[in-house]
Amino acid sequence: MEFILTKYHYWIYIVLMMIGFYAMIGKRNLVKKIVGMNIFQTAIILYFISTGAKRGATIPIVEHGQGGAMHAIHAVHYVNPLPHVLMLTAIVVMVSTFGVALALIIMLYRRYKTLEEDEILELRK
Amino acid sequence: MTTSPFPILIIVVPLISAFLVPVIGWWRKGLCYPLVIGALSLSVFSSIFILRMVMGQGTIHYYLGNWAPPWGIEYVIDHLNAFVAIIVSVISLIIAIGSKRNVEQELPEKIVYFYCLFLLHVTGLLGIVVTGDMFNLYVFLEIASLAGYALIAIGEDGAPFASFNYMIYGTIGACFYLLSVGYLYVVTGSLNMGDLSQILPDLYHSKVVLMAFAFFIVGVGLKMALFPLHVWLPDAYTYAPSAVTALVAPLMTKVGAYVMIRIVFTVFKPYFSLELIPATAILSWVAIVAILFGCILALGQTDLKRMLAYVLIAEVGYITLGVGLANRAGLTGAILHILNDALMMAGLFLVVGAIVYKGGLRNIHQLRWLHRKMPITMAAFTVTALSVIGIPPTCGFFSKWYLVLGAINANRWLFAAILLISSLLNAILFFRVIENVYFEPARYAHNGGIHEETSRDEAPLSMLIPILVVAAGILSLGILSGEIVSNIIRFAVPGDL
Amino acid sequence: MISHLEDVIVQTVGRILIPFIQVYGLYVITHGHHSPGGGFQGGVILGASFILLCVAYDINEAKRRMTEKVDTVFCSLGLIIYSGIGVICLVLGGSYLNYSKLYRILPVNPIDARSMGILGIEIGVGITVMAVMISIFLDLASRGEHEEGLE
Amino acid sequence: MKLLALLAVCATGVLLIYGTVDMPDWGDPHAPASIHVSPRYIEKAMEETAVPNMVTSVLADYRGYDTLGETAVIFTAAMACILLIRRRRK
Amino acid sequence: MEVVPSIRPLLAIAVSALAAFLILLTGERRRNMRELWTILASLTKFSIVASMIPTLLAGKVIECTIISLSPGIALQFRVDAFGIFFATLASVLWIATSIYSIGYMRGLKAHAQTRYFFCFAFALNGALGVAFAGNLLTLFIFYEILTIATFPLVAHKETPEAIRGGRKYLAYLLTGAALVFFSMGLTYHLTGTLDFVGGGFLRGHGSNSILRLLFATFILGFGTKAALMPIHEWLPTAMVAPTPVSALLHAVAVVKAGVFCVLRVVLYVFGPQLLSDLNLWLILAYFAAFTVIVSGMLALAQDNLKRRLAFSTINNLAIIIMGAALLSPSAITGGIFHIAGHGFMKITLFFVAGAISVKTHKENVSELDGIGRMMPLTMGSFAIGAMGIAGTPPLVGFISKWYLCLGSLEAKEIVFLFVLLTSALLDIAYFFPIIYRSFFNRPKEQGNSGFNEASMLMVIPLTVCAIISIILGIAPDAFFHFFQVATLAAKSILGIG
Repeated sequence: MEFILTKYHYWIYIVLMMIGFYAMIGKRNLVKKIVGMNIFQTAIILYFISTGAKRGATIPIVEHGQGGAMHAIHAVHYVNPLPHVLMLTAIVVMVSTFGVALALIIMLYRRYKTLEEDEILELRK
Repeated sequence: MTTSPFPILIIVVPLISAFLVPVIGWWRKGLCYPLVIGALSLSVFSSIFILRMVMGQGTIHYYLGNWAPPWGIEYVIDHLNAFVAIIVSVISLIIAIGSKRNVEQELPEKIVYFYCLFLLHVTGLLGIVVTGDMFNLYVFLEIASLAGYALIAIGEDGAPFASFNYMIYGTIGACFYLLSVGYLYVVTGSLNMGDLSQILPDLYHSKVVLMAFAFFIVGVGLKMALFPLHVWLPDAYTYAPSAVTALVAPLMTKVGAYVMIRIVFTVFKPYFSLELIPATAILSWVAIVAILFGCILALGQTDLKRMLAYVLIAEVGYITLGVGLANRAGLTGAILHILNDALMMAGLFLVVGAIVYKGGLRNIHQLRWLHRKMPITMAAFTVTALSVIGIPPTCGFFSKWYLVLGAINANRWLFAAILLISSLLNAILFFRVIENVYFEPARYAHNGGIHEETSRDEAPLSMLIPILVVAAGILSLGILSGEIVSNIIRFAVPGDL
Repeated sequence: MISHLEDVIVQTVGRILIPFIQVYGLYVITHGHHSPGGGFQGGVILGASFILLCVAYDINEAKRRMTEKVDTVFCSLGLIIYSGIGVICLVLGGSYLNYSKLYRILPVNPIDARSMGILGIEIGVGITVMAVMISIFLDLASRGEHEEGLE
Repeated sequence: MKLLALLAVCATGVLLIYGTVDMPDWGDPHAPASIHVSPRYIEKAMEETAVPNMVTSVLADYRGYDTLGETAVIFTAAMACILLIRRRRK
Repeated sequence: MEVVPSIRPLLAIAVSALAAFLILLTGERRRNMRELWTILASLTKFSIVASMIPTLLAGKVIECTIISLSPGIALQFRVDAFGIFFATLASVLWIATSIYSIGYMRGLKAHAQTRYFFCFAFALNGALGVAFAGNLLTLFIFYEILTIATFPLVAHKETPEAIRGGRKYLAYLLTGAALVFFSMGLTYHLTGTLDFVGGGFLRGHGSNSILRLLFATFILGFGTKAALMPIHEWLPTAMVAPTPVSALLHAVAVVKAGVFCVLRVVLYVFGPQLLSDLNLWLILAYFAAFTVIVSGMLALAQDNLKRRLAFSTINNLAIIIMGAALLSPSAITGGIFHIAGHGFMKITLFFVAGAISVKTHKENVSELDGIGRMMPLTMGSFAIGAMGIAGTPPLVGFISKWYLCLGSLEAKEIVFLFVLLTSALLDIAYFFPIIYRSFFNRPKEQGNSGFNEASMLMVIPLTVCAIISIILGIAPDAFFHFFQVATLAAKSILGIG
């Protein structure tokens, strides 16, 4: 019980990832594939952010700005900033991939007038 | 910690030039190409300089932003990186020169953005090679991949779809990689390769680390088109523009192989990959299947480019086999084969580019007369083909030699047999083409060797010189391989093997 | 192609809102030191203001304000600022992106020089992100045929 | 095909969940991630970079090179879109 | 045995490579120029080789190390008695063949003559490399060069059957090469070195079973080229090649190189001692004896002159190998000496066949009635060559056979004595009818009887070869000290004196 309560969040992310993963390799519609891609990446981002969490800690910004240096700062009071940083990067990467994917889809639509993988394969023959 | 700027120049020069290309492109289109060449040759120069530094004073650490690892990002350059970095920069320079005419012919009004992405792709590959930080590697992997998707998509009909599949698989690979980085991060709290290799040995029995390793292999395997995960490769490389294929085919898979070697032997110690889990055994079996699969499917192709794509899958199998054998000789063979295969693929695809540029057809049954039309190109092609088959003294023979030695040392005689069989299959493959190129129909025999049919129409010099350079490299590196092994690769192979 | 709809309300509201959005975007960029935010977030907000312009009026209106050429130049400009700062650090004898060396050319101590450097690159990032967002939006929304307006 | 995909997905998911067994609990302040590298960011960021927002300081300074990379990534995306679908002006 | 460092071996090899490229550059336009290069190269090559003989006779060894190919293996030329023997033979016969092939090719107005002469020069390059190689890897490199350079010669006519012959040739030889490759790797794995040592260096390494396997793979590998019986099939098929090529293939370069390699392996890698420990010598000897008898019988059945000669070649090669396998001093001497003797006699025979086909376009034995009256010189030399092969005194064949018989007596293996005698009878049986027909039968169709020789460019070489084979029969040490060198080699192998 204790085990489940402390680990279940990981499983939620993994289930999300798998939904996305299935959409990427299972669905035949290109847009659905891309949506799956986003779900996958978002789940990974959730996972990373969760690794930075600490009970009873606040956002990683020193209170009352410049004065913050005056009194000591303890690591336990602030959540781990590193995952946030990494995920900012990952989000940008995700957005960029998404943009390129949409561009490709527009190209494909221009050429084949459809976005169903099967129909495209038909037309390619 | 070194303060010499060369480690960073390898990356920054092409990167900044990539940013400059669109600006200059708006102003003077003609300046883009010289800019690309200049940037690439600068990074060639600095990577050569780095290699000499490494050979002089051992591994180089470069702290970006002067933050000591594991807090900051560091560049760690040992013999392996320096070696691969030189391969990447030199090959990309050669390709940039050799494919100029192809670009002008195939994508006339997209030159500016093409060269921008070309540079970004090369930058990404170089960044992957020299970095010492897991997440930084991911970022540059994405730069390289995005540029790659776009470059492939502008090819002939069918390219966008192939590129879309490539993007789906590539993204899955990248996601798995990122996920494994996360798995390692959650149990170690570090992203730095050196730091990880310090921390991990205590955690080798943790399930998290095991899964992380597994997904690293899958992710990297997707990027380097290792056998079951190769599905995206043939279409993508067949339909891409010749210039792009010539750039991506030699480099992307090799860099993937480099990342695999890094992870299996540096981040994780051989102790983990060899003793704790049968990773290397599995890898070598997969590699064997890949080799046979690639060679046999290549036999079925008539499109020269597609055939070479399948050959490439087999070549990736060779490198993986070297990794999987996990002994000195095998890994030496793998690292040497990274160089040789990059050269051979560059040569072959440059030749294909030249044929296409001269309006030739890519179907291997329509190559007849080509040895009269473009004799020099075809001579270079023959040399390269012999090297792929593994005929001494070309360089392809020597990497096979080390691989066979490795297989015998590991008492895997079956693998040695398969290696030899595969080189026989390659022989069938390429002599089929060579016969078509050189031998004429019987009706022309015995007429004094005078043929009016085809006049000589050799590829332009800007293509010929790179092709010849590659061919000469293949011949000379074969003889020099002993030197390369004893001076560079010997140190690149981890000591505890 | 579809003619852009002449809706007075949307256009007026857009015209009023856009300056505020842009100011807010600048605020987010520059105030990234003390509050959540920074180059990406601010850049996206700035980009969004232009996108609102495109939606409210039409694409040519937006391109009158910022042509493709300027847009592309901005894309590069931000990154050139960013990597340029790194190169300056290199020239000043530090390692790449070691902002503390900037104190030699800025009237501050090395610690604050880092803060300055961070501000500089945030601005660079902001510019690039804005320009990229606009460019991608225009390309995707108009399928690359800019003349024919949005769909 | 779909069945194969489903199997692959389930296998992956099971493996991933198997991996999570050894992971630290949620929000555990003594998780390796919270005690190995990050404390320095939290405690030293202020006096080392004079930026109270640690995320910004890590993003732009400690790991500033990543940020350069990611900016390059979206730049790549923009160039890719232009290369792929922008048409010549007649 | 003192070692003389010298660059002459390298020069001797490089000459023909250089010539090959000069030929390529000269091209079809200025054919006299091109042929001049061939002649010059062959003369230079011979003089360089001849200049090394005195040093050898003084009991010294010439060595020339170029570069290290792989840890413990160098690209090294080491000229010992055995090597110089083969080298002399090859370079002498190249002179004859090149003069002859000029006449032949011009007589037939063959196409692609540049390619022909280019490959010819390159094949010689390979042959000399094989002769001078100081270790297995160097040997293998030149062995492969020889194989590849001969492929275009075999398929030169470019008729479908020629191409088929070429394919078969490649298939057999590359498979053999793969086996050699494997055995080489195994040898290196066992001993850590590949340098030839008179008397072998494998002794005391590895278990007997492994050594037996190694021997089998080696013999099968090199045996393909030496056309041992079960794997001889490519040789008769390769008869589609132009006659000078067949002459070169059978008398000198390819098959002799194969025999040379087999002897190298038997005597310099395994060594008599080890072979007699493992009782492999007897197996090999019986193997060879079987080949001798069967090929002799098959030769009887052939009607096509060149095919008949081909089988007689197989027969004689087997005799040589048998001599080496007997491991007794006289047998080895005889075997080695037979390499030269058979070389001269067989090349005469092939030249004759070529001359006939150029002159009268007759290929089959049954058509040769009365040809002797038409071309007495040619058929006279044919008679000499045939007698020599049959081993009638005072011809060179007699000497070698005599020593072989002595050897089989020394080895106390009377069986092989009978084998030799039978083969001699068979030789007479399949050669005599030809001589009889050509001289004593009346030609079927009248008219073209009367003196009508082929062009002098062809007649002179073949008569010269015939005369040489007489002289060598009377004075085995004439000109080239063949006999002395052979005994020297035998002694050095068996470690006597």
